[in-house]
Amino acid sequence: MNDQSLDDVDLVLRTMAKTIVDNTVYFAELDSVVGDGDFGYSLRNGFEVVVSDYDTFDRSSVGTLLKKVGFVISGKVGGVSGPIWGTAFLRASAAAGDKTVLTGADVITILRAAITGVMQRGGASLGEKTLLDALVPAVDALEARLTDPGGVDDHGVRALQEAADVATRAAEATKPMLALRGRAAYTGERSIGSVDAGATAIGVILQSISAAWRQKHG
Amino acid sequence: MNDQSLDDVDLVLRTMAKTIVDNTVYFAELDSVVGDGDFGYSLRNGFEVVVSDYDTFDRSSVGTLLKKVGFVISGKVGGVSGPIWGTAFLRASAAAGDKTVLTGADVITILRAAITGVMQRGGASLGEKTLLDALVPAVDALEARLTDPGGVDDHGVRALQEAADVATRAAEATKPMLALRGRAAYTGERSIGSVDAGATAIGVILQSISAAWRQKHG
Amino acid sequence: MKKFVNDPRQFVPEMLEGITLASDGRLKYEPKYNLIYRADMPQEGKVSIIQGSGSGHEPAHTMIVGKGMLDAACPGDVFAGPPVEFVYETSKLLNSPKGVLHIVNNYTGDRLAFEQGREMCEMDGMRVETLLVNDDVAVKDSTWTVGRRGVAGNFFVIKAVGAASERGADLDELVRIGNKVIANVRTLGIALSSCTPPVKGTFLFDIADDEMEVGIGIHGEPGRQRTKLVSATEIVDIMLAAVVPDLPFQRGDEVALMINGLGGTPIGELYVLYGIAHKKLEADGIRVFRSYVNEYCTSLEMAGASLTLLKVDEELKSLLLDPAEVSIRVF
Amino acid sequence: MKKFVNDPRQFVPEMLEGITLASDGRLKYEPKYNLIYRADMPQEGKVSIIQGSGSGHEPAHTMIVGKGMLDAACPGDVFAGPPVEFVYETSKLLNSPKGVLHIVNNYTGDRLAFEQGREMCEMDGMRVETLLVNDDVAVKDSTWTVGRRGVAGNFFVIKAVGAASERGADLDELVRIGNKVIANVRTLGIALSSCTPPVKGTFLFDIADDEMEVGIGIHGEPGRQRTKLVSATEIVDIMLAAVVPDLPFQRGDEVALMINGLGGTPIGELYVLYGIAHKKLEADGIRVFRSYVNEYCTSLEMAGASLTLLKVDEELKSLLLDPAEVSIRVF
Ligand SMILES: Nc1ncnc2c1ncn2[C@@H]1O[C@H](COP(=O)(O)OP(=O)(O)O)[C@@H](O)[C@H]1O
Ligand SMILES: Nc1ncnc2c1ncn2[C@@H]1O[C@H](COP(=O)(O)OP(=O)(O)O)[C@@H](O)[C@H]1O
Ligand SMILES: [Mg+2]
Ligand SMILES: [Mg+2]
Ligand SMILES: [Mg+2]
Ligand SMILES: [Mg+2]
Repeated sequence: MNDQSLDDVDLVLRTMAKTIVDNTVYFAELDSVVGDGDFGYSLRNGFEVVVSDYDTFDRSSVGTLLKKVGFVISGKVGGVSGPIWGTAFLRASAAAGDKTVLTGADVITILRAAITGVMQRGGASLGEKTLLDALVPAVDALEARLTDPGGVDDHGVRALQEAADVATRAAEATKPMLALRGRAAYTGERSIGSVDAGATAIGVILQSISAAWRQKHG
Repeated sequence: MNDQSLDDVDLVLRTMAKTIVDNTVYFAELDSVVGDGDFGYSLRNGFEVVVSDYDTFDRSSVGTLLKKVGFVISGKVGGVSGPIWGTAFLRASAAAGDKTVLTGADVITILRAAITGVMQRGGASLGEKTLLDALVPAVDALEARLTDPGGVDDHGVRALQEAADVATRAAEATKPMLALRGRAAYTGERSIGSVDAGATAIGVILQSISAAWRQKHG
Repeated sequence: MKKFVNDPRQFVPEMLEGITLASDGRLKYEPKYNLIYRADMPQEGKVSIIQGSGSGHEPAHTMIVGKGMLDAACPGDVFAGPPVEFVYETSKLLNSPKGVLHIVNNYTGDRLAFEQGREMCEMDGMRVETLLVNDDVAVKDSTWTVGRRGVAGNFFVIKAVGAASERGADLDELVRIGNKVIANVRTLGIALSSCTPPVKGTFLFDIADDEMEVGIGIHGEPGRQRTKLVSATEIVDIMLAAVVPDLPFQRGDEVALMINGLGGTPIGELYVLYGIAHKKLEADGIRVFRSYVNEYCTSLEMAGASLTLLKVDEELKSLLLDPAEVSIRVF
Repeated sequence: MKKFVNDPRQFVPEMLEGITLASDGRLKYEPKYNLIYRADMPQEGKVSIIQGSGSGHEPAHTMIVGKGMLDAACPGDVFAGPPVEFVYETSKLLNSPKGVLHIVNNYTGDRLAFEQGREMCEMDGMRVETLLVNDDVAVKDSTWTVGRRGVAGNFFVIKAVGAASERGADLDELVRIGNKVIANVRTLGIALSSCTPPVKGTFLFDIADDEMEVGIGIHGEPGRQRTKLVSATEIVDIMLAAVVPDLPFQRGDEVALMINGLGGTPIGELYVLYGIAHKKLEADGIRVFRSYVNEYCTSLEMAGASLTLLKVDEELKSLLLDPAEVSIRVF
């Protein structure tokens, strides 16, 4: 991954938003197994605005852009997802600041800030069957690749693909976990045996981003 | 039909009551097509008491016996059926008076009194798709047979069977009728095409009585 | 059958016992005649107001016994009017020197039981008058048919005469007021699903996933027609198109607007219908004096709703605003 | 989907508009924040009481905005707590010198939105306190889990603090009273059917014809166990066996007893359950001070019911008896 321009940030955000909107029903279905079936719809309420209004967002820096996304999410998304995803974007924004170009290290810093925000906001740790269980190992993998000298000679195409694959596998690995956070936790033992909706969504989103990235940079 | 003792009246009433109880669900199903599905259950509320308490009924005359049945029906049966069937028994009781033996002519007089009572109480005429459309032709047939000199040499076995058959056919013939009385009338044209529940019940009851009669007198 | 029941044939008695236990002594229950009545009635100075209809329409009519509404109710089984005996015994027990008022929904079964019951009362020297509620515009009305059904409009009849009788009105006055309500109230119901009478244990009728029954009877009797399920706005259009021209309700009229749930429809949807209907009426110059959005007259757990309009004058407005104490409450 | 809806995504806004139109000017609606509030609030001398939960539980909580209950409600979509922004803007609009009270049902989504919303308010110098309702005994409670859910007991919290705040209580006093209710209220719910969120358009879960879900969550979350459907009496036994020992409620206690319908169960069945529960409690020496039989906190059109017990003392009894003016009414 070489330095990333705002253009690349646009690609990631637009791809992410579109993927969420396209997977509304799928994500909601995942949440109906031991949750309440609203996850996809809740996310859509925010990310469809990101899709439709993206051109109007202030792009003077990565920070302003991420902040705007964070505000849209906080203003439109309900349930756990609103505060969790909203906080992630607002913390990412703060970490990005007024940069307009990001290094690979910046990307990792930003993602770590988002993760810390999610953990503080929602109180979850790893292994409690939340989206963190896909997001954290994916960012770990991305970081490992980016610090590996040979890992970035392809504009990060393989690094991103690997992070996406890690997320997908990690999401699958939430199946045997006991949910300790969110609505699924109320079901106790009965949460065992189905994947976490949020973790699965992280995998799907990262796969989309990776594909879009490969198309542009591969 | 020779003169009938109270024994024969017992046979008719017990058979009638048992037939109604046995056909509860069938009669109710008939009433669900364009009615409200309670017909069989409503009748059962009364006739199951006739079945269970019959031995306690005052049998000093046909009149007292029929009056008791009329009171049970009026006290236990709701819907249209309570007043209609209750009135039928009370009018029959008045017509029977303190007789303890009935001639064929008495039987017809009693049945005609019941029919008049039903018509006065419910305001229905023939052809309006009610139980009258089976009951009246059946009584007509019974009367014709009983006034026919050769019709009664078998204790009325054939006369009753013929009346029952007429009722069964007449019930079937209510299918194309437009309901003008009772709950089915609310549906207007949509009442056409299904048999009337009450008329069908008359046919079923008369067939049972005829079979029981044949067994005793045939 | 997805129901909270013990023996289905004991459903009505167990319900009545529950209503009575919940009433904190304000109601009494006489199991012999399925009879629920105000513990403080009959009273010398007050006409007794009685209704007996089929059960399965709760809160109508057993849960609206109380000061300012019914003085007694003697329900029959689910969807069956009460036996004559219940009517007679209830009227006798509630007999008052000011007389007894029967409020009867226009079904043959109810009518016959109350006609015969009234005859029996009159033979005992009692004074009884009858109001016949027939607000359902789904049914063609003519002199040679059994006439219209009584449905949710029943609530307004009871509310108005209940209030007037608390104010001391005599029997003739109550008949006048009741008939004024009846002359000015119209309803149309639409069902989205069937319902399951406890004793029957299965659906009363079948209806496809994309269908609705327009003009449904509250006992599941088929209505005007079976059509495709349409949007909430189109459904309100259908309801208003049936109800408004029937009286007719006209520009300048003031109305009470009721959206009544048939049992299985959540109240959120009733408010959606209410909002649409309210706006359409006001746009046509018909002023909504008061809103009624809840379950008033149901068909067990049937999904569906009815729309009722009552044209009000100063007298009716004042009666509707009087207090009433009934089982159903939120606090 | 057997529903009265237009665009399913407009279900909540259209419902809120209907509630407002039905309120005769007593409520105002701010579409931007899904906000319904009393037209006469905020007031200098009264703490503002606010709740924002998912929709689909009507009449909770949007239909219990009114004098003596909530001052404002900012619901999210069906089964989704409101976005943070709604909480913040609602609190700002309702801000009073006496402070703002947030009544939050214990779901992570609701909690997070209200925690963040409160932080934002406090940064603006506002005084905000929070009550966390968690009456559902179906959920195992421990320090390392998210704790119990808030369900129908929410009604009693709002009723008590609503009444106290009308009497002029300050914010600390309301917190004390609210926490007393929370400490003394317990609920268990049982579902007989699933429900269909309008946007989803299909059942949330499948359940066989002879099954019930014991300890259901009001968003259709699975409960303690899936068992065979049993009789009404056995169901009450299950409910009481879960609720009574939890506090525990004991011989000599006085309680408010609520049978709450989950949406699709007709009120007649609720009264059957009520009667059984009332008799069992009294037989065990637990006196029923007041009955609550109706829909208070639903899951759309889910068939089912919950049983709530609130242990009352003189203070709570008096607060429960105070008047309240809310959308839901019978007359
Ligand atoms: N405390 C938490 N921290 C982080 N993520 C969480 C937490 N609780 C739940 N989640 C994630 O949120 C997803 C559910 O989101 P959503 O359906 O919007 O929540 P709800 O309906 O419970 O309010 C879960 O699949 C899980 O991945
Ligand atoms: N006016 C009437 N006169 C005579 N019989 C009638 C009348 N109305 C209805 N019936 C008969 O009663 C039957 C329905 O009885 P029931 O189900 O008890 O009535 P409902 O449910 O309408 O009160 C009909 O099938 C018909 O045969
Ligand atoms: Mg969810
Ligand atoms: Mg019938
Ligand atoms: Mg009937
Ligand atoms: Mg949710």
